[in-house]
Amino acid sequence: MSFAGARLLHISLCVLAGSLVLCGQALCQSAPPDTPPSPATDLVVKDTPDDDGGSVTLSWSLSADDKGGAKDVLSYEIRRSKSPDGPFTTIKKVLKGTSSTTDEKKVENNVDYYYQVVTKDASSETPSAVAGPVRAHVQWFNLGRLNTLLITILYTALLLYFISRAKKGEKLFVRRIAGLDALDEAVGCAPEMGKPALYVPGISTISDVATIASVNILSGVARTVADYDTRLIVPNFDPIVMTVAQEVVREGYMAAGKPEAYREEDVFYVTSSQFPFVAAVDGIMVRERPATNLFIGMFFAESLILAETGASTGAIQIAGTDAIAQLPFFIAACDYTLIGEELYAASAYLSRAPLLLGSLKGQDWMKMFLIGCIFIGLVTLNVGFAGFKSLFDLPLTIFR
Amino acid sequence: MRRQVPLVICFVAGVLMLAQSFVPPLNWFYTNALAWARIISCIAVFIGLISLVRLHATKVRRRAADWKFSIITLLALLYMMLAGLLTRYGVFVKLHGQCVPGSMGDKIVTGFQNAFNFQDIFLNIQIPVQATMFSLLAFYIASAAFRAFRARTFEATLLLVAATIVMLGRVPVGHYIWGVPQATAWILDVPNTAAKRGIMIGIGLGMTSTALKIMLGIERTYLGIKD
Amino acid sequence: MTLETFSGTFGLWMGAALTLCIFSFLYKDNPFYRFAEHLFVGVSAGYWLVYNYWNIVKPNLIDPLREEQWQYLLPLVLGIFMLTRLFPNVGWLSRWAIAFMIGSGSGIMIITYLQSNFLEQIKSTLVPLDPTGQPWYVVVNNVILLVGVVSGLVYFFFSKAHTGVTGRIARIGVVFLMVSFGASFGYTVMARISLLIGRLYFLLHKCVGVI
Amino acid sequence: MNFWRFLLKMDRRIIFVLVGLAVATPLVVPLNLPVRVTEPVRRLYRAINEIPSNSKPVIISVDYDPSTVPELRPMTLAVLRHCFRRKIPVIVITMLPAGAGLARDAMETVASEFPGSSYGKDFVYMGYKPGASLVMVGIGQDFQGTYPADGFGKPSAELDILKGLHNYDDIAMVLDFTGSSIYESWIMFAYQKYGCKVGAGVTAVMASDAYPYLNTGQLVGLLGGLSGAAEYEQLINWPGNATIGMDAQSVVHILIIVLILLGNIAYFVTRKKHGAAQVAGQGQKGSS
Repeated sequence: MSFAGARLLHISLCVLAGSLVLCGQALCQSAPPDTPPSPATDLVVKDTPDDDGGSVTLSWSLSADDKGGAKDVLSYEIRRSKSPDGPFTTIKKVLKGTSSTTDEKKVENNVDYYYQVVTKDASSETPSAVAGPVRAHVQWFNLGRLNTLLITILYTALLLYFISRAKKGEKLFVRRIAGLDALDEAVGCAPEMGKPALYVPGISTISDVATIASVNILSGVARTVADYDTRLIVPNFDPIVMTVAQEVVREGYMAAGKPEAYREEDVFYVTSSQFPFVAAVDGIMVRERPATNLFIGMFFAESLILAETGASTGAIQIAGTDAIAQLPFFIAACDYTLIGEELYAASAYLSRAPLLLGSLKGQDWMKMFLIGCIFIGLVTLNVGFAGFKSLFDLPLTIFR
Repeated sequence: MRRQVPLVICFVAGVLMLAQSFVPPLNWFYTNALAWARIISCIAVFIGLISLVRLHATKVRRRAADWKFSIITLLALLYMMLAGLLTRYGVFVKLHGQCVPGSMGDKIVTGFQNAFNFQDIFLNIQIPVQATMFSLLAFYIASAAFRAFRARTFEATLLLVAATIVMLGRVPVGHYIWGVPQATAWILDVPNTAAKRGIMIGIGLGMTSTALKIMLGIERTYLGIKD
Repeated sequence: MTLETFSGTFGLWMGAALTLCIFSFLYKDNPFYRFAEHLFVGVSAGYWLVYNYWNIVKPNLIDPLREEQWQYLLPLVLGIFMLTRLFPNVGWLSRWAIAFMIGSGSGIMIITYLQSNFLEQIKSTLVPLDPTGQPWYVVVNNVILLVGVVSGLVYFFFSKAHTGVTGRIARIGVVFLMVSFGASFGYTVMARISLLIGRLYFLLHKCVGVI
Repeated sequence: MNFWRFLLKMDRRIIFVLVGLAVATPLVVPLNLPVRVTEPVRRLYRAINEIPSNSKPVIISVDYDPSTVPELRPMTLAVLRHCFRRKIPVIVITMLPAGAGLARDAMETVASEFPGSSYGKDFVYMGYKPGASLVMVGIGQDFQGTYPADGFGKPSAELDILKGLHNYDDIAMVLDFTGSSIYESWIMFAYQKYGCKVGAGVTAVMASDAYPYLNTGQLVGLLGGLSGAAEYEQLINWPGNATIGMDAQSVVHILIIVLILLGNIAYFVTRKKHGAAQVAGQGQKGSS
């Protein structure tokens, strides 16, 4: 998301910078007098939808001399006034070829504004007809996200319903998940061989839900390891994840009744860049020779470097990630892999806590709902009614 | 205080984050919370630093295995900190203003430069080592393929066949074998898309359900507190 | 030799030497690799710290505070809470900062993932199956796509044993998963080989001058 | 049958050596295997082929950093060679500080292959200028105002290529080679605002994002990754690093496929002999 954000910023900065330069240029040039450009037409002003006010959206048809006619239009100037008769003050300038923009310059909410778009060429300008009045409003609800809200509410309700049923003591069935069944066994073989176990909680931050899912699994692993009186090495990529991992591992040792066996220096920070971290973990794997390697959480290209190095030391390896691109490599190089949603199911599966199991049931119902949606959608679509599909059409602009 | 307050903070922050995407006047929380989280992470780097220094200093003090190499880590760390924070920060800021780590590399000569300043160390150590670590994947992808792609079961055979066809389809040789380019495109477009979509939907459900449980305080292992 | 060419040549050789140190790990762990590894960790940790300071802490915290934008006191306070981790008796305060990050992260994830991984994916699965007006193979592919998505979802059912009909559908899901993993694996080989070509080119061309 | 058992238990370092050799050998001894040219590459080739010789220059924007050099440098060289050979004047610029040395290096490499070409007349290097979008708009307004001097500090007025060059109207095409989204800015400014043709060369990973621009005509052509570069080298009949790189790619891909096949043969041969139980199985749905 940060990449997309940066890209958006980049593009908007480009536009901004571009318009600034052009404006400066337009002001400075003093070519011989020529015929004024034809005006922009069809100016429409309206309150910008789905925002918190302070913004007006303008759109117009390009001047006949922009890209056609004399082709000498350089820019459009947006002017604003509180009265239809002026005086109009310049708000911003946009490049030629632009036919819409928003005014966000100190727009007061619930005040009438009038707008004018002035077409400029090198030496002259032509104003458009005045449009307005328009008022900016605060919208208290983003209508464009209505379907997301509905899905969120539906899903939350389903989860809460099944959690409450679980609370009342209903028995809930969970199918076998091979990777998680193997976890205890894998961790258990470390002490038999007199070797430590290695746990890498991914290379993402604590805000990443995958990291938290990993921390949950770590908690169970720590307990098992403590039972067996063996060392658990947890190298960390993120300092905050490290502090959480320390708490969780210590808690695991305490729960196993062996707080004195916990060694804080075994849960440590390496560095927050990808390949130095991998170099160090590779080093640990070949020197400490852990009998069990667990790579659980968010991983990137380093997944295969870790898993192949681990495989060469003969360790039992279990991986789990929701990074779809890395799944093939973990599948190829590890003994067991938790695929996507299985990673999130692990907490419930391992702890068998009814509250958590309830939410698994909720997830399954949501899948049923979804399959149902797909079938209804297909039927309606194929009898020539596209309305159902458009329910899923979303303005995803903010999160792109 | 110790148990309840974090749960309340977590809940409130989560609800505000949820709400801001539906209620435009709350948008400020989105922008600010992301910036705040970044700042907190940056301050937390200090904790990581202490952990790193403690680990290697202990190794040196105890003369543990490889303690001599730990000295190298400590010296490199110290040198980079001094070079970056104290001595040549002007140059640093100028060069790194908008860059992200790993994306910079070419040298810009701004007046006097010696062979060991911050930028050069980054260029001559970080960049080549990073690129080389990354390129190890070329070897590992081959050894993993050799070891894993055995037709032991029906599923494993599928894995192996799909990988082989796509590998062939990616190189010019494959373009001269009848059916391979078409088969590659079909595998990538149809079954691959379908499976990825299934996984994505599953992840979406699992992640949101976990996130909800975290917000509601049902999932609180991360606090290290067991009820 | 001027200082600058010295720096360039020296840097080149240092880069080449470190490249070889890392490659030596493929044979087995050895002191050269350990040297490169430890140097790399130290340099990157230091670099990261400096980078964070100049690019995030200073412009986003120190500068705004100097300009008296007091809302930045909140992250500062939470950051300081984070640091209380270093002192056992007040360390619990760090949980406040952690809770803030986890809570806001969870909130944003719910929205983002319900949209991108849920609604968007359903929408793109709603494909036309009507054979009129489109070639037969498009329809066949659409049907296969549909079967793949649905059986994949059934594979991820947790509250139902993979037996009977569910088991059979889940097994179809596994078929799709395996084909997809194989294909992604095969597809990625080229990108990884390119990296090695880059490194060998660096060694052979820039340092040895063979090519 | 010993061979097969050896193969099954083969030390993976043997594979490492094979991979290393498979990549290094074609680098030193090029095989020049043929490649099949795809449409986006051919379109770019045609577009450059249609530019009249000795008239309007092209701008070549070298916007990659060391991390993407293996993929992007070969295509930059191939396109530069095409331009030099067709006597299309070339203006080399870069929008990244890290690209400065790389841009110069690419230009000087190709220039040295054409002894008849001269600096200032056939090619110029304008260096790095911060603020990519400002520069792109600046070129549309007043080229020499944006670049008062070349990358070596020589005044632009003294450079033959730049005489009479005012803005995009005097430029035949912009070609961007990048591992980032800078090419989108070129489309936005050079093409959308000023109607100058834009062509791009991007990494293989980014190519799928760039295809839509090709279909809408916003890009005249597109080179994607090493294979795109190799195809271009084939079109200009000048095998270079990309062809060599693709040789290496082909050899390693075939090597891996052969290894997989041998591994499977070994697996079945030994299994028949010793029974399935002998073979070390792995847990995961048998898929590992």
